[in-house]
Amino acid sequence: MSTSKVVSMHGAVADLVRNGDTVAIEGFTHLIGFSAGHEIIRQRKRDLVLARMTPDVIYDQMIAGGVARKLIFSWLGNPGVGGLNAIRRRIEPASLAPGQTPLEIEEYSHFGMVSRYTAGAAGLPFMPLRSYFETDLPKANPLIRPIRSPFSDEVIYAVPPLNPDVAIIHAQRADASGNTQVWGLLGCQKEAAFAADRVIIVVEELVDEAVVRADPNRTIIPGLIVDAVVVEPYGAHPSYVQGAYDRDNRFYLDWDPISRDESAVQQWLKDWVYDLPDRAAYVAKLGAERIATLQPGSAPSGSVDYGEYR
Amino acid sequence: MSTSKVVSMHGAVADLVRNGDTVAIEGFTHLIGFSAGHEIIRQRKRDLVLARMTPDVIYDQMIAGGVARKLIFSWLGNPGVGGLNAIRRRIEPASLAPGQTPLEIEEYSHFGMVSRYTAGAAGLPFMPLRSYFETDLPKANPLIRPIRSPFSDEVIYAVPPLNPDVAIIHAQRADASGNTQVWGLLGCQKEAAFAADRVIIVVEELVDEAVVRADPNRTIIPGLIVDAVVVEPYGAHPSYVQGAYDRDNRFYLDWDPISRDESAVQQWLKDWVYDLPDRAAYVAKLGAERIATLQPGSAPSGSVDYGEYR
Amino acid sequence: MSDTAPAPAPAFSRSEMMIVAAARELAGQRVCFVGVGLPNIAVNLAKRTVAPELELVYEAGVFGAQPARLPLSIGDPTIVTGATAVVSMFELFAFYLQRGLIDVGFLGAAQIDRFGNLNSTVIGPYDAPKTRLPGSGGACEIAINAKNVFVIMRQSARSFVNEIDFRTSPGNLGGAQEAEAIRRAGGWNGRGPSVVVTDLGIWHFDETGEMRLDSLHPGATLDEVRATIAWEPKISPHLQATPAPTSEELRLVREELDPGGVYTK
Amino acid sequence: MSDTAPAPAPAFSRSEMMIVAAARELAGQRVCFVGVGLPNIAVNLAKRTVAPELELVYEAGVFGAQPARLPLSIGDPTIVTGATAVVSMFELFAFYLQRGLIDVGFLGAAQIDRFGNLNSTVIGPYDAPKTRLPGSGGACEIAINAKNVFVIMRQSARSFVNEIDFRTSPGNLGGAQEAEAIRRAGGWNGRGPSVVVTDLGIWHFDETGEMRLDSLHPGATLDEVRATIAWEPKISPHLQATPAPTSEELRLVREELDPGGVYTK
Repeated sequence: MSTSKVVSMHGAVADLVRNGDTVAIEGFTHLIGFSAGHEIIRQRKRDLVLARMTPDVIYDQMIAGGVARKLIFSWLGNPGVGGLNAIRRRIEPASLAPGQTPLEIEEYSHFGMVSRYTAGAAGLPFMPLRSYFETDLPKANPLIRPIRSPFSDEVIYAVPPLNPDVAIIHAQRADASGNTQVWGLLGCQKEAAFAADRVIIVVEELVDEAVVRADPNRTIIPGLIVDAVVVEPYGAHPSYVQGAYDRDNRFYLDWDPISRDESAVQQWLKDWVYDLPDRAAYVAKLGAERIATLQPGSAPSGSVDYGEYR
Repeated sequence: MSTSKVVSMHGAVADLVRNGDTVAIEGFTHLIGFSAGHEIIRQRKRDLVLARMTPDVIYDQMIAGGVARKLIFSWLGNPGVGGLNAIRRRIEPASLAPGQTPLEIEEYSHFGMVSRYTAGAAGLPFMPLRSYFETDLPKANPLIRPIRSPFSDEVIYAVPPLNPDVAIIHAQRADASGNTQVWGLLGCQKEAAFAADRVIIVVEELVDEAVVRADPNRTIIPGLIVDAVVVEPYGAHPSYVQGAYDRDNRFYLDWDPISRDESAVQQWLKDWVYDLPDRAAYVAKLGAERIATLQPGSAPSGSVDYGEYR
Repeated sequence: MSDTAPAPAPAFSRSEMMIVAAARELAGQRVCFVGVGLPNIAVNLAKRTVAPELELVYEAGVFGAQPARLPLSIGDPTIVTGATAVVSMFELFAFYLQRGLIDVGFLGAAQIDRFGNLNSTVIGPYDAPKTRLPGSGGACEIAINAKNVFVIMRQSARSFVNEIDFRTSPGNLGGAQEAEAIRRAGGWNGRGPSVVVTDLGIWHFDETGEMRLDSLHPGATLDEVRATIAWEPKISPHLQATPAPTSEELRLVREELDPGGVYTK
Repeated sequence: MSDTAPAPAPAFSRSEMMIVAAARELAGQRVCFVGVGLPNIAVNLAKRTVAPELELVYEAGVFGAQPARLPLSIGDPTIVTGATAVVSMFELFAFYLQRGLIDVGFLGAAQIDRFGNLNSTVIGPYDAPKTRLPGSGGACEIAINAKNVFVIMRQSARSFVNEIDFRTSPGNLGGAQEAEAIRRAGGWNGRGPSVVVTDLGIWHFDETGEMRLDSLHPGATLDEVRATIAWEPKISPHLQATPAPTSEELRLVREELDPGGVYTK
């Protein structure tokens, strides 16, 4: 019915991610858009403002790749492993290379970030929340501001909307118009997508519109707000896709020593990003054996009946 | 694992709905809790504050049954048919019976009601929204108040939380702990349930916990906040349950002339509520033939795979 | 089917003309917030004729509905089955409407004034109403946050009034200049009402923000128009004659969209 | 299996003792917000021992998780499959945590002061940090909105400090009286920190809001306790000896919860 929005990752990033943009690649541990991040590195985008609740290894790699001038976040770690060392080197004055600009940071709590996207998605000038009381966060970030309730005279906090120029969302499946379905952890992807001006969807599987329409409650993002659909199986590796493949914990553990050594990081980027044309090449390099270790067993949801009403 | 919360409708209403309570029976055209409303009439509860976006025929019946002193709402009609005449008679001075107290009303827009429940569910002292500009609604309801953004100096509006004493939610299915799943229109049931102090779930079908756990993204209300689970097939008639039965439009059309005549209303309440012990009797009186006209065809959602991760 | 002479121009009711005229106004629009009743038929007719790409949004929480039958209620199960997305009402109102994704919202009302301000709340004083109407529902936020507002209502001197009893949905307030300034300052998504389709004609809004009759339906007269409106209406110097419904438009309305004739009698 | 003499009391690590002690503190609790790492093992151990009814909530958006294996990351797919409910993070933080449904939240930190205030943001000045730490994540809102906060961290003079460099998560602020007044005025759900479980002992908070050592783990000494804390700690006059882990507790930790020994070495 509608025109297909299916394009290559190269095309999507070339067309829709511009130097200086605020870019949100969201996905809380689940569905992290590694393949999109790698393409942004490969295309040597510059001066991006990167927003993400948990920058994770993908932003460590992107920042090591030199694409960003600023980071907006709420938790800066390699989950279950330790720190994000490439990012830390751009934040801790003692670690900065001579002449290197420090990375600008803008920091919230998790609920603060979620509330920023929610305000952005809802077209609101702020979102109130009961966080930050008696902490140093509002001092560190002047965009966390007190607000008085018009009903109780209670003073709570507010955060402003976050409206990325581009949101990139990895998902299990979408149709060619960008109607996108996700199961498992939902994070703040819906909010980030509605908040953004442009949306790139990256999916494991392109499905017929009829698959989406068979279960409309499963849709988290409508094609209406989607600019491009990229089909890239295993595009979230080393993070995971519920039902499709497991988190590659070994990769996260291996990244720790690599990330502590700037030259090792650059070598990794050369081997796994710059010298590869696309995600298919990355998956081939990773190898069928490694991929095979990530296959889960089956746990079907079961089907419900929407009923046919004519 | 947990203790069963399954009780009869009589028991749930007797235990959990108290005279003077604020009661929200939510469900936007879909899953309207008629059987719970009828039990509240049958038990002759009094002085309730009834909250509901669209009071619908169920509140017309309850208010005719004398259970309420106040109504909080956003759209007062018989959808697709006309007005709610029993309620109108309690609002329009010319229609009040001699000595009858007018029904107190507190009125919002749809998004205002949704935002009130959302604030209540989120533990917030208010929710901001971009409605009400240049309308007479804030004059009619002093709980719709202006609020200034701490970021843009923009002035928008805010509504206070709505925290019902009891929320009653009809659903397709729940387990014995009250973990509840819904598909089709979701309305504001999740928000109303989280906002409430006590929650009664009424379901078409009681299912094993394993059915719920097979598709956790389908769960809208966790057993954690549920006080009672009532199993009552066809409990939402004459409204509908996606996939189970159709809206009984004939009933809504038939209600119009009945509701215009106070004695016809009271006769209807006698025949269909007071003189019947429970929903099973109502369904029997409705008859298998009428029920049969409401059965939809099949439109299965299909199954997704969550994956087994050991 | 038949290869013989074309059928004679069919007779049609004023309601049918109103629905057809409203549907035609949707040409080129993309995302439409559908109300129950007449707007529902008009939108579904537009999707089958002038606006096949139209996405139907129902306030109950549906995006991309493909109703297999005409729903009586705004929340009929037929708008859910086969839809693109079903979401909570918070999301529908916050992420779709308030975010500015809705191109057209349809509104009706009990009263309208010359500037397109609407009353669907009460006739008489709010605290002691002569007639209590349904109230806003989503109307107040649709008027503020849909980019364009289409009004569809039958003309009568009781409805097209000099002063509405309650402002449920803001139109052009006291005039275009004031309304424009307030919309800009308040960050509204909406540009206000763009058309009023009635059983007698099609009205747009002129540069002062007032309704102006731009097209007269077949069979309607200017005398009738003036008799069913409380103020002296502006009539376009270039007044058009609304083309009558085509056979195909009538067929769709009568056979597919309102076979019971509930709305089109 | 064997019907002969009981096995000798098994040796155990200090991490194992810490996990077991934290798990026992969960007896009688209902809804627990689980953090990654040590809290994750402690909570899953409690569910298998003292608190079988415990509901596990993960900030990633899971209620009623039944992880089939110990997740390395807070958002492992094993916490989703077979859970009771999976929701957006907005809902998790707004409707579960901020609404006041969480009984216990677990926190760790790089620094803690005597009043249980926590720093997980920076060592050194915020704008020019000596060490940049992960930051709040959900910690600041857990500290404010979970009814009870359990802290689990290893003692060291660098961590148990007189003054934290950054207050990420409020504890008893400058003392119990001040904290109590502020919590009441601000409508916090939380009552503040209730226990600090370390590798050496178990601390609760006395009436002044300061940490007090109530139980010393087997093998730990008061000298060690004092050597790993920057202030002169309060020691309960009724100091208990923490019972050693039982064989069953150790079996669960070693065989089921952390078979790789990642957290319990």
